Amino acid sequence: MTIRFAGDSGDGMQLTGMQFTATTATVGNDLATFPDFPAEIRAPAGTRAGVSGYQIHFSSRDIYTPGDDPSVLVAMNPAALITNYKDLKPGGILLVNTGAFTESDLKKAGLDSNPLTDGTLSGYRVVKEDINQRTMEALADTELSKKDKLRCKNFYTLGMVYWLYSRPLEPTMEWLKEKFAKKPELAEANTKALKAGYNHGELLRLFQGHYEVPKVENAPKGTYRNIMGNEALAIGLVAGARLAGLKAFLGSYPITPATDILQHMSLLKNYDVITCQMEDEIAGICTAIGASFAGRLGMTTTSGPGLALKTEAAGLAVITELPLVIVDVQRGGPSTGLPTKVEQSDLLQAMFGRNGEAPIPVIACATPSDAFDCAVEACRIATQYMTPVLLLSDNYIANGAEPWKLPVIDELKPFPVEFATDPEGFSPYSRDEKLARNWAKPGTPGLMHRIGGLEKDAVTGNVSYDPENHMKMTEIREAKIMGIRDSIPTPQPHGAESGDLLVVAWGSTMGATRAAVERLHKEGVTVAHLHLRHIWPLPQGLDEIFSRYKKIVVPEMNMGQLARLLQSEYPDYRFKKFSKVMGKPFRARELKAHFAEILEEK
Amino acid sequence: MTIRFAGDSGDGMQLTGMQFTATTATVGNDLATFPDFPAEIRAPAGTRAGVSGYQIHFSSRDIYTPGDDPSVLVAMNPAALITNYKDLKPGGILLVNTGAFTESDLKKAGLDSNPLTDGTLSGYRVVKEDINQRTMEALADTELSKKDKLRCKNFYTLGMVYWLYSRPLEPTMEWLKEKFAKKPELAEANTKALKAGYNHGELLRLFQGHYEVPKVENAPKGTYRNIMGNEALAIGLVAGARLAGLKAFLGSYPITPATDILQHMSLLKNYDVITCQMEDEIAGICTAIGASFAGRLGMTTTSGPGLALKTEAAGLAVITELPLVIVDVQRGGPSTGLPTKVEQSDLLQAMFGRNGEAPIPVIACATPSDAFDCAVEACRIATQYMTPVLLLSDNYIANGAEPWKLPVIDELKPFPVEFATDPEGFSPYSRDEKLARNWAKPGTPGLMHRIGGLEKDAVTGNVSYDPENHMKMTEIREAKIMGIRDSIPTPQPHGAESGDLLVVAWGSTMGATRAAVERLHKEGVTVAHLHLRHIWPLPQGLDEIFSRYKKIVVPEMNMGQLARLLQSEYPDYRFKKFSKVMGKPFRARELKAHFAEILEEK
Amino acid sequence: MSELQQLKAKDFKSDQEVRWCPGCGDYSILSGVQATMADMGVPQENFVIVSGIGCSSRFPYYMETYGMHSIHGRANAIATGVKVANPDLSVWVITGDGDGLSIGGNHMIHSLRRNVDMKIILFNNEIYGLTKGQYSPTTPMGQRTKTSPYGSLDAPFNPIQLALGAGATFVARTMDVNPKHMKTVLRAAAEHKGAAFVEVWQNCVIFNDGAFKSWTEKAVRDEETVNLVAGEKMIFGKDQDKGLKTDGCKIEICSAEDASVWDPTHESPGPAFVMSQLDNDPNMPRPMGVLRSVSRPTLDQQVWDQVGAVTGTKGEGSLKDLLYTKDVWEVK
Amino acid sequence: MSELQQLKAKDFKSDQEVRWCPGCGDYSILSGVQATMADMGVPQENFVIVSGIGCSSRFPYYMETYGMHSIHGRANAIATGVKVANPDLSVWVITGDGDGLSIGGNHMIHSLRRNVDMKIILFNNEIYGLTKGQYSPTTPMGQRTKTSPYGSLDAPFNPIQLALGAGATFVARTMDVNPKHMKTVLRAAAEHKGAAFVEVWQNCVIFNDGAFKSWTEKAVRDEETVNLVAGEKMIFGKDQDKGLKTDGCKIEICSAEDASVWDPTHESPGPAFVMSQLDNDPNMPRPMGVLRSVSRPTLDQQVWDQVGAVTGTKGEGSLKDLLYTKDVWEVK
Ligand SMILES: Cc1ncc(C[n+]2csc(CCOP(=O)(O)OP(=O)(O)O)c2C)c(N)n1
Ligand SMILES: Cc1ncc(C[n+]2csc(CCOP(=O)(O)OP(=O)(O)O)c2C)c(N)n1
Ligand code: SF4
Ligand code: SF4
Ligand SMILES: [Mg+2]
Ligand SMILES: [Mg+2]
Repeated sequence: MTIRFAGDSGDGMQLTGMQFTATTATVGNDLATFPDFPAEIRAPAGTRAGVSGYQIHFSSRDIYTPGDDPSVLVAMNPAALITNYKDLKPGGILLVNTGAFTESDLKKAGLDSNPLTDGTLSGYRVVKEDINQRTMEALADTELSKKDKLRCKNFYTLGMVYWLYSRPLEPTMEWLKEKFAKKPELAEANTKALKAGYNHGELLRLFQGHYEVPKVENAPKGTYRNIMGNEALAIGLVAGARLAGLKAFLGSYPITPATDILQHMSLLKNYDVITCQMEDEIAGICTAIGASFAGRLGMTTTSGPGLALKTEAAGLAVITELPLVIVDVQRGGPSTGLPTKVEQSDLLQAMFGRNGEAPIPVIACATPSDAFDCAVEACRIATQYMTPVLLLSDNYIANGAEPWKLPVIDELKPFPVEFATDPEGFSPYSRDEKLARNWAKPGTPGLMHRIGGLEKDAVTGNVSYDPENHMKMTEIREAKIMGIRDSIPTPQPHGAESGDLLVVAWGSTMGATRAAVERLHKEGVTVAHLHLRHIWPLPQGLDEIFSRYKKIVVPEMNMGQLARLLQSEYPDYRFKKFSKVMGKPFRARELKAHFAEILEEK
Repeated sequence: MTIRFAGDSGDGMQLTGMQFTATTATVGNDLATFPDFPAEIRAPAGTRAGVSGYQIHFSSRDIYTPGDDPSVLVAMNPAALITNYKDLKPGGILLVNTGAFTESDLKKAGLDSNPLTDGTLSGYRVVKEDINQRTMEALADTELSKKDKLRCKNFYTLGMVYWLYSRPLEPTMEWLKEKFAKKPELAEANTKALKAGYNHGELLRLFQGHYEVPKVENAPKGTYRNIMGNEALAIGLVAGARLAGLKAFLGSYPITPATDILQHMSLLKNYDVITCQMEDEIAGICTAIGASFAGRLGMTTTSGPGLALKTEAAGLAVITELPLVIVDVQRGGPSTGLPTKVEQSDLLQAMFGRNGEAPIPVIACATPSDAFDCAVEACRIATQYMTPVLLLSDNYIANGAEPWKLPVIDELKPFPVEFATDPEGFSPYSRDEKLARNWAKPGTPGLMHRIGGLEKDAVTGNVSYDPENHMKMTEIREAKIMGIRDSIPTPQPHGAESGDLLVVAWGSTMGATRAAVERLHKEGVTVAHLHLRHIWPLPQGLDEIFSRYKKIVVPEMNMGQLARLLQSEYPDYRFKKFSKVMGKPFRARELKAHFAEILEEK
Repeated sequence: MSELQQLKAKDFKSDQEVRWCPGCGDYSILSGVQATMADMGVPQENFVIVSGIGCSSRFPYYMETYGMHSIHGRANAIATGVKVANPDLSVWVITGDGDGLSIGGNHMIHSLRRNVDMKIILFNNEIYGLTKGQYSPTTPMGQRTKTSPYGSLDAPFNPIQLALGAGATFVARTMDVNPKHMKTVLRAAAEHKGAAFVEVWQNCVIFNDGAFKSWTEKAVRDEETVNLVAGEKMIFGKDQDKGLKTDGCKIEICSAEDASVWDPTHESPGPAFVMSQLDNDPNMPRPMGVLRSVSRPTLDQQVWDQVGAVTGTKGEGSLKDLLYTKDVWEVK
Repeated sequence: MSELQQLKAKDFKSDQEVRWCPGCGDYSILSGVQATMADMGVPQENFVIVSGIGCSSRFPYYMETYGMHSIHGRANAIATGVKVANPDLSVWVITGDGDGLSIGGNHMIHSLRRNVDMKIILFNNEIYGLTKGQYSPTTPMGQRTKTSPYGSLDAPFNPIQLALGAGATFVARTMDVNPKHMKTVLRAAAEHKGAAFVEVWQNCVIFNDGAFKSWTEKAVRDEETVNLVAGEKMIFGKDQDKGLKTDGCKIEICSAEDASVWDPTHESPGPAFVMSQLDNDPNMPRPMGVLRSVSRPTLDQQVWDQVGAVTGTKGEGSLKDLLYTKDVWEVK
């Protein structure tokens, strides 16, 4: 079941969507969400540029994406209607706020005629309702300004939708109470509107159907929580530092869509977390390097343009072999590009965007809750191998939400760091069996040493211009990173064990890919989905997996970056690219159609 | 014939080497040089870290490298001797300044015993001469301080070497006169020392042989000039701007080994050149972007760490589609790495080191004089395709020298830019058949427009968040760059037309590769050398060439970056990597040995 | 060039819809700049506006001039390239407290010391607007923002002092809610030959509403600010009855009569610096207007002069001269 | 911790050979810092020295402390991370006029305004040494260098004014050739709680020999500089017979008797700023010593205080608390 709320960015659609999500999670549905808001803080009200949307997909079965085309669309004004209706499933329900369809509203949306009457919407089940008017009426005897009353219309709408899906009103009423603790009159008005909307739905039976989505039947037992990707990532970083026995230090600079991570971690001061918002991205990563040198776990969070700025300093972390987690929440590029849209186009930058031979492990998270696991994994690799790690997320994960089965605390495996303390035979560049160097922190008597960006002697760590030493160090740095393979599992294909087609995906394309492959597989096609969490080093055993399928395709929200990487690593196979660079995630349906095409080729 | 001068960095070896080079060029020998000086400005005198070297290879046949092992080594002190003698060819001549072999000299070089007497040098023809003493004597009746006299010892040494190679003294005497125009007493003293050294060689017939290298027999007719790589590149950029009908603007920041380009261009103010040394690399590229926006040809020069800093702004140049030449003179990495050594490890950074899908053409120069041609080519592509271009050089080319057959001015093909001037139907993002957009410069009436880092509408150039438009623009940007293929020739393999082995090389490995392949080819092996000037887009027709050889190997001064790129582009072939990451160029001999090994495999 | 026609403010309106929040202070600055440009006597096509990233930095889209909405923090550097490449252009930089003082702080101070002839309008709203409410280098200590939920710990810059410390030749301050004052200041900046730094107090209604209201609201403005006018006495107060008297490095409130005369052209930046320190004293009005305005050769002018001088001495170099230097030789 | 033993300057010598040019001013700064650290009563292992890139920035290798020779211009940012992560450490930044004022200028001004407790020693030789002689942001206009063969066109920064404009709490100046003076200044910096900015005039014998000799040579030093000492009269001259008298924003030469007393702890940075303007007057001595020294909470201290306060209110969070918030639900 997929529903999309769309309205002017001033209409509170994000809030409406989030409330619906929260309530849906509490009734035990599996869900995924995808907000879509405009880049402008406030585009002129009523224009197409100002449209803000929020889509949520929920079901009693496991779901992997915020849904393909919605089957219900709520449109609060003409601009929202016109920019979204094409996505609605044929025969889908369209709830329209006719109160915002005056001449001038139509003009703001750049419309010459009224889509409600000009035939545009044939093929949909259109429910017209003057929500503005209904809301005003519902609040007639409330002591609020007209403007404030009108603001409650999103809760009226939410009430209608709650009725449609048989959702309880209580969670939202609770939330309103807390949120407007200091302005009880607003809490009351919104609650009134909510109830009125609900009642309106019930009384008038406006909609043809009345959906009831049962609880997920075989959801694994456990404790759940609804989580957004950026928050999961923030929590994961803090947890990761703890599991390493360290305190987290985040040096960062705000940038969409990564800012939330910094914001969330700023709240966690009572978890031994220090956050510094620095003057720019370079200072962000540099303070993190300094903090790691001082014995904390340094981290830095950013998006593509910020990552570009951090690359020189990332090289310093490579050669000084200090642990560091670099998070890149990808957005549309190049340059400023499409800052509020999703893309996976920083993969090769993450791999190669540094001067000299500067290998860094790369990990990518697949879903909001997976961001927690990946953040912990990044901390593990950083501290166990004394290396910077690049963790890739994207805007779709960052702002998406899903129910998260919380790990049992005792089952989280710690990976405690042991600092060097013994001056006897100490050398900052002596290594353990994993090739990780010694970590001695300032303040430790007898271990004073200097590190830096010039090439190091393989034994003493002093500056060395020796040719053989440089070759050796280059090889050690590479071997260390490749050695991480020994600590990561070989991912297993989901679907057919062997056969006609293998779909290799990474990052947030996971959900749509899984759904598309499952559908095809159910239809009897021997197809499987292989998901890569570790982009570099690539896990062992992929070769053997690739050999079991006749064709391999790699769907990516870029021009084929992972495909290129795989092609250079596994020339015995052919990796077909399937690109979508539209600032929007893949839909399971379009993937399925494309896979079917590939299967038919030659 | 290869000779290496080595001494303390205070001994003036660079000067000696450069004088020898200049003289050798005037007598019509083909030559290549390779200076090697320490990273420290002034390491303690007499230590190994302070050793500075200069190697020159000359011959009457075409030569491509500064030579393999030298057959003559000049060592001015124990540190120079000990760090260099192993490179000397068996049986080679070693000219040693015994005047610098006191106990304390030996200690400074970290030696327990005297290599002149302890058997270290068996197998070489050692010529011991107290050059300090000889120089003092030669200048006995000159009015100079002892220190100043001793400073002349490099010219005494040069005199000896001139005798050895039958070189005329006049060019150097001329040079001394000019150089010390204001201090004639120094000109005189150095001239005296030079002559004394020459006479000393002649009178005492110290050496067993007396070499005479004949003029290059079939050097093409023309006007020649001895040129270093950085200077050639600087001249090429200025010439390229002229050929485009534009004025050059260089925004830069000093960094080894690219600084000379900025320094040289700073001298060329009377060639319509503006240079700005900015506060950092980011400001360097940004002023260049601003200058291009204003209608000049913007350029920026740097080395690896600086390129890392420029990547975000490079993305802005991609999306605004402004012409821009970015030069990266590569050095040893990662991070600060080995700033005064050579490496080719920025290739993948050049290709992929930007956020988002931001394709940029990449060109690499092969030799000092080729840097001129490549710089012109970079200007051509930048202006004809409205795109930033990345031009790769390296420390070996930058500081190397060779005789350059000057192009005939009338044969340089202009590629004049036409600015938009007609307001009729003007749109900043309308394109020509090459997909290059319109270039309208500020100051032109009626063409006012705004560009920027957000995605552009394909037609109007206004900001656009439209999904389809983003896909389209991403494809246009890619297609535009790939279209450059139509304007570049397919490179031809040098050597066997088809056969057992193809060696694919790029950049400064050209010389050693060519030499190694020629030798093998002469020995009857069906081997060829294919040199790539255009790294991206790769020229058309490579496929067909690759198909003619059984094996392909790619020697690189990195861990196999071009090989990786080729492997992903041409999965039908296997590209073997051959890596040397030692801060030193390949030697033809080691390449030949390696190729022979490959030929024998399986 | 054809006769210059008198431009109107509305000639500078582009066809793009203005997309700031209703009530945002940016609107009045937009009007102010449009009006100022119209009056400058510069052909419209000679204006170039360069901005970085931020709400404020969307400015160029709304202006019918040449413009670039560049990347975060780099507007000053790009504008330097534009101006040096073509000194005939009137180059304006639009930036924010984050764009121009945080990530772009270095380019800011360097372009001020180099005295590149451009007008730098810094929209100071003491917050990051576009990214939705994080503290900036001008946010007061202790303020709770999205990234300082327990209060900001960073001491803010005083933009005026930073500019003076960097050697700026023109430094001024105005506010969004006083269009008349803004116009005087913008005109003075436009007339200045060199880098003109103008701080504009700008209200962000969404994320930092009322940040400056203790000084800018009509009711208090005259008491809480003092408008510095070159050659005039420093007078303030609702009834214009108070003045400032400078005594050494101390500034005291006095009667309007006793007030000292303000001189922004003083050889030394000392007096302006001392004056800007009033910001730290809650009992004193904050200085507005032109704090400093002195003349010094601009970078762009000097670059062209040098090119001219070298060309004069050496002669214009041809392509042939470039390649065929005197150390060539012939192979026949 | 065991009893602190008295350290000697030579305890701070590392086993690496010092590799500056013979005669370089860097040597004396090295000795000065070693002597100062030995006297600070801080355990040797608690020192961390962070530098950027440049001749000067090779400093950490020569010091038997923890150290990082980082990348060009970023020392201040890295040192900020070190200090905030562990405020027990004594953190020193070594930088040059290129490293700290050109590419690193932004981190410099931001660390000063934040008042991160670290000692910043800026080796000002008015040139890029390591890259062999290009002009820097402190190179005087008109000077011919490798990248300004026809004379530099960039007006230089006055590092003291830049630091004051950025809100520095401690600003001082000394010279390589006066080790005694340097030691007093370094000690004052070491004792300052907060960001201490120390400009050291340093001679580069190779690329800019004698840049400061008109002020530093023994023969002229007493006439051409004035040493500012807190609470003492500003006296200078070979015979210590001259003084400086401040009259408003003007400073005049007077007799030693009439000299004013210097106060670097003045509430306002104004007097120090005015004093630093003397650099521009060839008839005045240049001020040396401590120009400013005031107390303000340090960033590192505040960060830890805030962590403590939040932890105090909310209680130390466990891993469980982090994950299991109140909006969880059970599936059984
Ligand atoms: C390299 C980079 N880093 C970060 C960002 C995100 N970003 C955009 S605007 C902005 C701050 C805007 O603040 P300000 O300059 O004060 O402008 P305002 O929105 O307040 O007008 C930030 C951090 C970015 N676009 N690019
Ligand atoms: C990113 C980067 N840009 C440029 C350089 C080259 N570089 C090294 S040191 C230096 C300037 C040094 O000048 P300064 O800081 O004054 O130090 P000094 O050598 O004079 O002590 C430059 C430009 C570099 N190493 N890294
Ligand atoms: S967020 Fe603030 S600064 Fe940005 S447009 Fe809205 S009111 Fe203006
Ligand atoms: S180049 Fe100058 S600054 Fe560098 S070590 Fe030599 S004298 Fe010192
Ligand atoms: Mg702001
Ligand atoms: Mg310097």
